[in-house]
Amino acid sequence: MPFIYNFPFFSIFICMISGIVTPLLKNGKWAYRLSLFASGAGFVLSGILLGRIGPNNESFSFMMGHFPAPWGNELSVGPLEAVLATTVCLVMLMALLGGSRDIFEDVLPEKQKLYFIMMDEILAALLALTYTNDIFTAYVFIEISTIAACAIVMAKDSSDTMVATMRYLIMSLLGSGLVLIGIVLLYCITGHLLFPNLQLRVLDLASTGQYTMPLTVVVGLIVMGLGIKSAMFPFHLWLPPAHGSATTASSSVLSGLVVKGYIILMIRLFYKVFTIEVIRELRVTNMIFLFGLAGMIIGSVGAIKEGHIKRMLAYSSVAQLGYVFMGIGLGTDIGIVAACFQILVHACTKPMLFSCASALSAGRHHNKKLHALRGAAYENKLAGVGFTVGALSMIGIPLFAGFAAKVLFASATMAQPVKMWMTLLTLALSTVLNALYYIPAVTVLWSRPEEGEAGEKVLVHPAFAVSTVVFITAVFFLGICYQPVVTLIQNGLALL
Amino acid sequence: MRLILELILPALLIVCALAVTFSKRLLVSVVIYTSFSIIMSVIWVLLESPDLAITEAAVGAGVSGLLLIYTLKKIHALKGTSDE
Amino acid sequence: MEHLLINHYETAAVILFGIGFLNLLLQNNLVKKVIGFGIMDSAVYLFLASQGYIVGRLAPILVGEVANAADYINPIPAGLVLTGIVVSVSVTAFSLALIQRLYQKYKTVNFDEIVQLARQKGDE
Amino acid sequence: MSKMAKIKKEKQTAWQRFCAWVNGDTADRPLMPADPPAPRKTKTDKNKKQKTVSSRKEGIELNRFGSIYRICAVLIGVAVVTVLMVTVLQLPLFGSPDNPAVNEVVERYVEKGLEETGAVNMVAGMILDYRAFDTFGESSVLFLAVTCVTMLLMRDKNNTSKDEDLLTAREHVIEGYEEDIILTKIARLLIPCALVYGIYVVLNGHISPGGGFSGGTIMGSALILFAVSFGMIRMSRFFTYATFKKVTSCALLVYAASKAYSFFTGANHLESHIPLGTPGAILSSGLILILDICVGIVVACTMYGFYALFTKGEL
Repeated sequence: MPFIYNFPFFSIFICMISGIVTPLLKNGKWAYRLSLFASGAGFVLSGILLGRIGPNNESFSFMMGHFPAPWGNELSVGPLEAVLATTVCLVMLMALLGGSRDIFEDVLPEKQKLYFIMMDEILAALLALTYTNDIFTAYVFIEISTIAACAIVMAKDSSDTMVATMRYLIMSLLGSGLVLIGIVLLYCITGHLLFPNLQLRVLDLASTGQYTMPLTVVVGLIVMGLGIKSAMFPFHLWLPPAHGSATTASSSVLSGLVVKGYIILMIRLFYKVFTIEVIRELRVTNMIFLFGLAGMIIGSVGAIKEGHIKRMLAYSSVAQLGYVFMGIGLGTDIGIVAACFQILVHACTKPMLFSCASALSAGRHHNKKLHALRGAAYENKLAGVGFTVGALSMIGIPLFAGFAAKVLFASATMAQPVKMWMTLLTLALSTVLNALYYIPAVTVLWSRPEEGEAGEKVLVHPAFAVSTVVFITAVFFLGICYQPVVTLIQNGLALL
Repeated sequence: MRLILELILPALLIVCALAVTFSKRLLVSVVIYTSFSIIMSVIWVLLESPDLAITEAAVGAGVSGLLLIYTLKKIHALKGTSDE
Repeated sequence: MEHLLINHYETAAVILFGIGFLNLLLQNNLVKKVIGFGIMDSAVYLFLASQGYIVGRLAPILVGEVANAADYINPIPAGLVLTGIVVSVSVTAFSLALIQRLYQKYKTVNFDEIVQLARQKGDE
Repeated sequence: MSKMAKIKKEKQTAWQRFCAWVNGDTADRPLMPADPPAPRKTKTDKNKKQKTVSSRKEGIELNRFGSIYRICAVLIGVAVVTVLMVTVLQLPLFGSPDNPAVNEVVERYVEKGLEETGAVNMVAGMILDYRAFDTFGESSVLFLAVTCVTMLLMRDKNNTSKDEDLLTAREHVIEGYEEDIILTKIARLLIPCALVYGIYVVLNGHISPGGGFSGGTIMGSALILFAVSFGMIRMSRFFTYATFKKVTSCALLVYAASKAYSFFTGANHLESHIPLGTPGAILSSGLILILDICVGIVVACTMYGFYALFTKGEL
């Protein structure tokens, strides 16, 4: 076995071990450096892995221990997992850099170390959710990311973050309860926990018609549970307060990565356990499709009503997640490719928007109301440019990443006439709605401030500059040369 | 004997759960919840899982109950006891 | 009906799951919400463990030299439940700590009241 | 309260009082009638008034949303329960040996478990060797939980007011002088027993029921008993936040390192060079004993940490 195959395991363990070591460090600064190191190391390792298995189109499974598939834990790695893991690590690194100043301001000095433990563990959990080949391991890491996500929301320790955390915690617990009972039922009817064996048994059950009803229930429960945790439309109400009130880096990580972790797991379960044909036969995809469409509209409407810039961005996340669910709901390979691409796009855009928004408000005494930010872009030009690029990408202007995602969605629907009309109409409507709140926000930021309104010039923090430049590059990269990425995702999906 | 236990204990669990839901005092809920855990640990013995029985007795009836009671103390819900 | 009686542990587990689920959703009192979560999780574990039980077989601790798979019950559910119990006690501790902090701020553990008070504070 | 009612209340039998106590009606009367408690005005009263003053329109809006939410929640709950009930009808019968869960996996765990892991207790062998990655995740969950509780409850300027600081200082002084004689005598008797039993359960985790988690909880409760009966000050002579951090992190590090070693050797098909020992002996079953000890230490510290943070907000 080539040594390079150990890299996924290394990247997970580096993150977990840096979380464990962090309490022994001297202060928050060191913990911050260790977190940067962990996510950077994860990025380098996954990047090398991607460079190796992407072009060769390889996939492999990695035994966690001395025992092969039905007995021991396993990781499974292919091009799709490698792409996602690389993005996750990169976004984590950049979110930490972009939000570093706010972390040290918002979190009390003696608790900063603890905050970085949570960040490390979240990264470990996300990587584990992307790589794992075992359904119960997935559950354990879902719980890790739940607890750590709640912790990074409440780290700011103001009164509204506490209430938001409680709401988030309750909904997450409901979600994990449903996922857990789904997993238990699945175990009861199949007797396996590893994906490949589960798939064999599920196909067996589907072909003999035995346990059809329990199987449907299992799929429903798992989709509902993961849907609650990733803010699928009727269960999205917890998201805006939680993402809108947390500190910058937390908001970036939560809406850029954590909600995506569960969706990635859902896609992998659909392919590696239930197989997409069975899912289509059970008509689960149609439900997801409708919820996705509703989420696109409802999220945008919520954002239009919102005057608080971070909560506006959070509502926009609900809408963008709606796109992802719509793609999954199409139930075809090409739809899911579009959904994966949208995950990448959103993961690169939303953290940038969040960090730019709070950098803009830094000159206005951290007032995050939109009307208080008139002309703030002139005080911190880089943040203004970053916000504008992000907003244009979210609306879907050509050359920006969001446009490529929309094109993919539109072309994915061509095969299904009924879904095509619904998708195209909703896409158009949601583009208009997106423009309705992003364009005014950008105009406000770039209009000349009135007398007495202007804040002081803000020094651009080098870490923030690096992260914004990287994010802008990523947005243009995904918007212009998206073809290789899409091919990579397609190959990866075929190998799942 | 065993059959009777196997039928009574799950029924008791449900009774406990309902009592927790509908009792008005938090202290009562917590005490009933602890007894819920004890019944659970007897059920684990019946189901031939001694590992779980030990863990449930130590965690469900011990530590969880303790944490709940201390929370009640902190939120001043221990009315009518000398602890308030 | 008979099936439900034979599978009485599973039936009880489903009812308990429902009670816990509704408690978690409907109770205003946060402490009771947490207890409801505990009940819900225990119900899932009961379900899992009762599916692993086989009449007349021993607990999965070896007796004698040679192990025969037909003598022992399924050890997997027990292992999974053990992991699950740890997870739920961790979550319980975390949520109770959060409740204490909320009480410090708002002097109540009723979630509706807390939401309302927080909204008033936000408006000011 | 009218006079009649008062007389009536005094005439209640013990049984009625007990019923009322169970129902929770008797917030102001204890189970054993003692001196009547003085009427007090707590902060909650004030708060209730404040609540009624809150703006009416918002209340109505919240109520409407609340009732819709309630109906939806009940519907979802009932639907989930019904669906699960119907599912139970189709599941294999309780206790039958031809359950689909009994397959080649179980067979290997039971028949080869002793040979491959060296553990007599198959559950321990399964969670600490065959499926060890899960269990590592589980210990991390515990570590995360205690970190979160520290984040929330450890005293800092956000969660402590001056009064509370004074109150804690006073409690410390009282603790130093007063020792409950019954408690301390019994604690002296119980703590060593509990500790020894906890250590026994941990060390025998691979031979008999129990293991790191349950044994650790028992040891943790011994520590808690010590803190309850002798006070936190005496506890802090040998157990402070610094020790807590060091012990937990080191135990978890040993855990992670040994697991990483076994994963690495396993995946790369290298030999692991860890002797399994004689089955049934304490020093057997390779890494499982070490892992059990690490988990035991982590859990004991965590449980004590929960207690200390919940009561005093410090370790």
